[in-house]
Amino acid sequence: MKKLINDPATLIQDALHGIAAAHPQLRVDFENRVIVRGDAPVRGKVGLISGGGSGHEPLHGGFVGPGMLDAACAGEVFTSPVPDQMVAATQAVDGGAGVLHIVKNYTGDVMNFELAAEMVAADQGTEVVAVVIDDDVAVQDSLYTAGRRGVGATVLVEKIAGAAAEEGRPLAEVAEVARKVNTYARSMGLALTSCTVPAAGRPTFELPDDQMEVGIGIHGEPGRRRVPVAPANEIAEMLVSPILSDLDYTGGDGVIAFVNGMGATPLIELYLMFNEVTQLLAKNGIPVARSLVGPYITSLDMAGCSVTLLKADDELLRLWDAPVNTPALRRGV
Amino acid sequence: MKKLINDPATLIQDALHGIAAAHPQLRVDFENRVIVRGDAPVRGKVGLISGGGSGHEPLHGGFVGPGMLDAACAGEVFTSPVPDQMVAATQAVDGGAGVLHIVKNYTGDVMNFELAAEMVAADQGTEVVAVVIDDDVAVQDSLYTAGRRGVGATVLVEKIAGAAAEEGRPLAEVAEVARKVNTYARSMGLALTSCTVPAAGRPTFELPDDQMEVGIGIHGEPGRRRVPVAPANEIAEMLVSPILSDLDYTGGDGVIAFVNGMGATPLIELYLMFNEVTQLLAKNGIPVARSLVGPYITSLDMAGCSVTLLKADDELLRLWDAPVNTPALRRGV
Amino acid sequence: MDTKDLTAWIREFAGLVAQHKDELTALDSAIGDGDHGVNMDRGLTAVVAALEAEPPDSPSALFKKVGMTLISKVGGASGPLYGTAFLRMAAAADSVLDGAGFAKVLRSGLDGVVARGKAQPGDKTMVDALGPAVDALDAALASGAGTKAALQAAADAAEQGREATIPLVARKGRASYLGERSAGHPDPGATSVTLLMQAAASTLGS
Amino acid sequence: MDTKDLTAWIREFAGLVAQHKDELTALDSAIGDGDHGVNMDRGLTAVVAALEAEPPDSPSALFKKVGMTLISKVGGASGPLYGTAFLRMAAAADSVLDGAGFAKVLRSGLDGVVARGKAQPGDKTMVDALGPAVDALDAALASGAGTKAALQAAADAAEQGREATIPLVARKGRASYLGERSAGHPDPGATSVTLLMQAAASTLGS
Ligand SMILES: Nc1ncnc2c1ncn2[C@@H]1O[C@H](COP(=O)(O)OP(=O)(O)O)[C@@H](O)[C@H]1O
Ligand SMILES: Nc1ncnc2c1ncn2[C@@H]1O[C@H](COP(=O)(O)OP(=O)(O)O)[C@@H](O)[C@H]1O
Ligand SMILES: [Mg+2]
Ligand SMILES: [Mg+2]
Ligand SMILES: [Mg+2]
Ligand SMILES: [Mg+2]
Repeated sequence: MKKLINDPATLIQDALHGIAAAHPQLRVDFENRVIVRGDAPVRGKVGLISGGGSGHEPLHGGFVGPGMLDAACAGEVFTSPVPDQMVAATQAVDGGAGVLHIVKNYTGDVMNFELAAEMVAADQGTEVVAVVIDDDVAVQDSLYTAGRRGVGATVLVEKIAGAAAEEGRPLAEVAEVARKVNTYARSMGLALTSCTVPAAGRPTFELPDDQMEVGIGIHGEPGRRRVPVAPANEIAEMLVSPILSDLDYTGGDGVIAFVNGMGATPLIELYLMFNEVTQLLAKNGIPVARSLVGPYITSLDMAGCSVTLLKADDELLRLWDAPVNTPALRRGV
Repeated sequence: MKKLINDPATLIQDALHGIAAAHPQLRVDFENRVIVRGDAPVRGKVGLISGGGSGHEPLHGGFVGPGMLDAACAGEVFTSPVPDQMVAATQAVDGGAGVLHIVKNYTGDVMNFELAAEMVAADQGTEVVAVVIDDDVAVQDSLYTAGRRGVGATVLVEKIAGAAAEEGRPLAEVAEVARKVNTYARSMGLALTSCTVPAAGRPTFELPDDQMEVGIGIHGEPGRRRVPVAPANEIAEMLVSPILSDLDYTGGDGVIAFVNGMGATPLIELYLMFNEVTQLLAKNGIPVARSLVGPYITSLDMAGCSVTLLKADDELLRLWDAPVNTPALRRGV
Repeated sequence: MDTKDLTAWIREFAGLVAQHKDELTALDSAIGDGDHGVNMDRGLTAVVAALEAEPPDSPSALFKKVGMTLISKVGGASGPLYGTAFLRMAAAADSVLDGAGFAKVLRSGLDGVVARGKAQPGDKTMVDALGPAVDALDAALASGAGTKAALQAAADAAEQGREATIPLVARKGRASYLGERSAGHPDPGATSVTLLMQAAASTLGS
Repeated sequence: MDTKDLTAWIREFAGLVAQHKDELTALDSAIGDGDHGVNMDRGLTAVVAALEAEPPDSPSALFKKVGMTLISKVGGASGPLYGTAFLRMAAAADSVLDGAGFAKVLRSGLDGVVARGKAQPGDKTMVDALGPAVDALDAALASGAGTKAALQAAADAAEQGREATIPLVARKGRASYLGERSAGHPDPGATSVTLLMQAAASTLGS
């Protein structure tokens, strides 16, 4: 294992110190491993928190700031944070208008956020609403699974719901916006290589040199199937088709198209993939209204990418375009 | 080789189409492989162009936009662009106040930009000044080498000189600012793994699982020495020490500290490295005035990082803070 | 069994998990995300430290401390599940437990896991080891077995339950993403529950 | 030698480079960035296409087209160097060349490489093959050798010059970054120049 770390046991803490040093506009609660917007709590504004296992950077800490998250909880690598962290984050951002919990749909995340909400309800009386993100079409959404995983849509939810909160909208409406994004977003990912969890020290799965894993999760969870490595245009097809067969994207105001890098894939390849994706969308009569290309929700050092498509309307586009000022996403300010 | 590409021969062209699709505010000249700011030429403003081999994205195309570059030329992977491209870029951004060529110090880049300048001089009479960036302390700067390589400082030069040009300053002054950044910036890089050039199809160099290459170039050029893999704090020392022994960083207004990812290194590790770097700087009495952490000048799928330190003063900090609106760096707009 | 005995049980469980950490992680790599051993070990190390720092004075206080610590330190799916189990056990525990009392406490823990995780028997989760263990404990006690023997029966049932998860297709937790590909591997959580029950059999009852 | 002969030379050079593309790239991987073969092949493929599309009508026009095409297509260090060499050759070429005329043209090319790249003999660059080749061509012609034999001497000298780069420490180009570690490998550019001279020996003179 080759990593720029001192010790797997201190990785998160060391990285949090780096985040604090690089972004003085953020506050880092090292004990609770919570990254907080410097001016939190913002009086009268709905607070947005999210969090999850580490190893997906810039998600979530890189999206803390005006116009997006108020706080993010950093769990151990690929392990959901503990309720104490969500409680601390909720307290830190509670400006009197309630707090939205943005939860990626993994059993651990859901249960830990649930416990946190129970603890907040018992102790403080802050109003908390949780929205669970489940956009990954690689997983069958049925009674027989834990349901779809939350992946790329999380970034879009945090941006768009963050903008809604910044407008001063009440908790119920902000939650509604978040749910709307989740309802109209679908994702599908692919790995060319495995990631290596520092504490494990070796690749999570073995993937032969001529194979790739389609439908991968962001924790190295195996995907739908293994297929021989293919050219980018075929890969784009493998990612876009299942999305388009899951949701009717025609007839709206186009899509917000998001091509995400898994961590070890160079940007030049992501742009190339974005080209393939837009061509497929054009073929299907779906205009691209906005785009995002880059490593925004990663899986440590995994090579690969994911595609997220959000069916947009006027409101979503306006909120998408709203100013945001975070380490990883910034515009208009 | 596992890459998200169709064919090494069409990689650059395919990626340029992706860039054009993702960033409608840019203009892409596909024939010449030049990425141009949408509103170029800006009347009365000095034009800034740069360019180099592809494979370092977001450098340079990701830094085209108001406040930074006016155009970027994309060469083949790791191969300097040809003069026709620089000529086309120069023409596209010539707003009547002359054009600055920002050239990384590699024999090929220098000669191709030189030829381009000769061609421009013969044909158009646009005033061109070239500034050569050579900040890599891994290379001995002596009569016996091609001189130091241009690496991380390039990003800082493009940002800071871009801001100077945006202020309406004349060509000579903008060039002076660019030279000043280069004079006060030093870099040092390290590879944990080799990159793989798509056309070659296999890693540029072999690096055993327990070794790393210190002083690596951004094209997979071998570095100063191979050493056993080490913890991040020792790695930071290996990168920061040679920089500090090369330039006296004390007594200024602190540094702009830039920890760069080589392409395949996760952001969490870069933040961790940034923490180590700031601690070393603190030990040496050097305050960090500004920071930049992320993959900004990459080497395809190489794992590793580089550190760039720019000794700052009021002017450089002011220009660093100035608004910029490019795909990879944006603030204040 | 008093607070001291039950503390020994928890310590033994922590020891077994530390010992089997890599195995648990390897099992979780096959059908999950490869952290179950690390998660449980982190939590139980914190539990042991907490019990040493401030030894609890009743079974209820002990279980509460174990539950709170696991919730605060483990994260993932197993943190809330084990944590909820111990909190429920705390609520159900008298100051001294006989075999039947322990069985009642353990069933409360099982109920907590089910309430929190909504898993049914056969979903390929820790429920598939804990459920049979609790049932076997009840049955053995009902048929007149001594506490020690009954706990051994419970541990054996947990082990069998764990073995029985191998052919199952997971319907809960990360392993469910794998669909059919989850079959052929034992469930990591069922494996750590087996250690919990083995620790009980070796430390509790006389 | 007329335009047709010289065109044959260039085509033969293109063919040899295509054939040795991987070898050139491998040499450049050892002490550079692994693209010399790819670069030269891309440029010469374009040259051959350009010559086919519009056959030049004089040696000067031929060399100019070769030089411009290499400049426009190769990039890297070798593009401007080879390109400048051919542009200088164009300026020096008469409409028909004898051995001495060819030698004069080739020396102009060498001067162009040196003017552009500022390399001195012994810097471990293409100059270390091209310089000896031009000198050997002059010497052979001066000692009365026929053009064919003189070109063969020049090719041999290029090859020896290339071999002589092996122990050298590079002082120009990417290989210079390696310092002492550049010793022990032949220079890629000197290798492609050797192919250029071998192509001349096999296609020019009678
Ligand atoms: N809904 C559930 N109900 C009961 N047990 C569950 C449930 N989901 C997961 N588990 C158990 O949790 C174990 C995984 O724990 P762990 O690896 O620590 O957490 P995570 O899956 O978050 O990484 C599984 O092996 C399974 O036994
Ligand atoms: N300053 C120079 N003068 C002469 N030849 C040079 C000089 N620099 C480099 N070369 C030649 O160029 C060759 C490398 O060419 P190439 O690999 O195509 O370009 P790059 O180094 O830009 O990748 C070297 O092997 C050397 O012969
Ligand atoms: Mg986990
Ligand atoms: Mg090159
Ligand atoms: Mg797990
Ligand atoms: Mg080269």
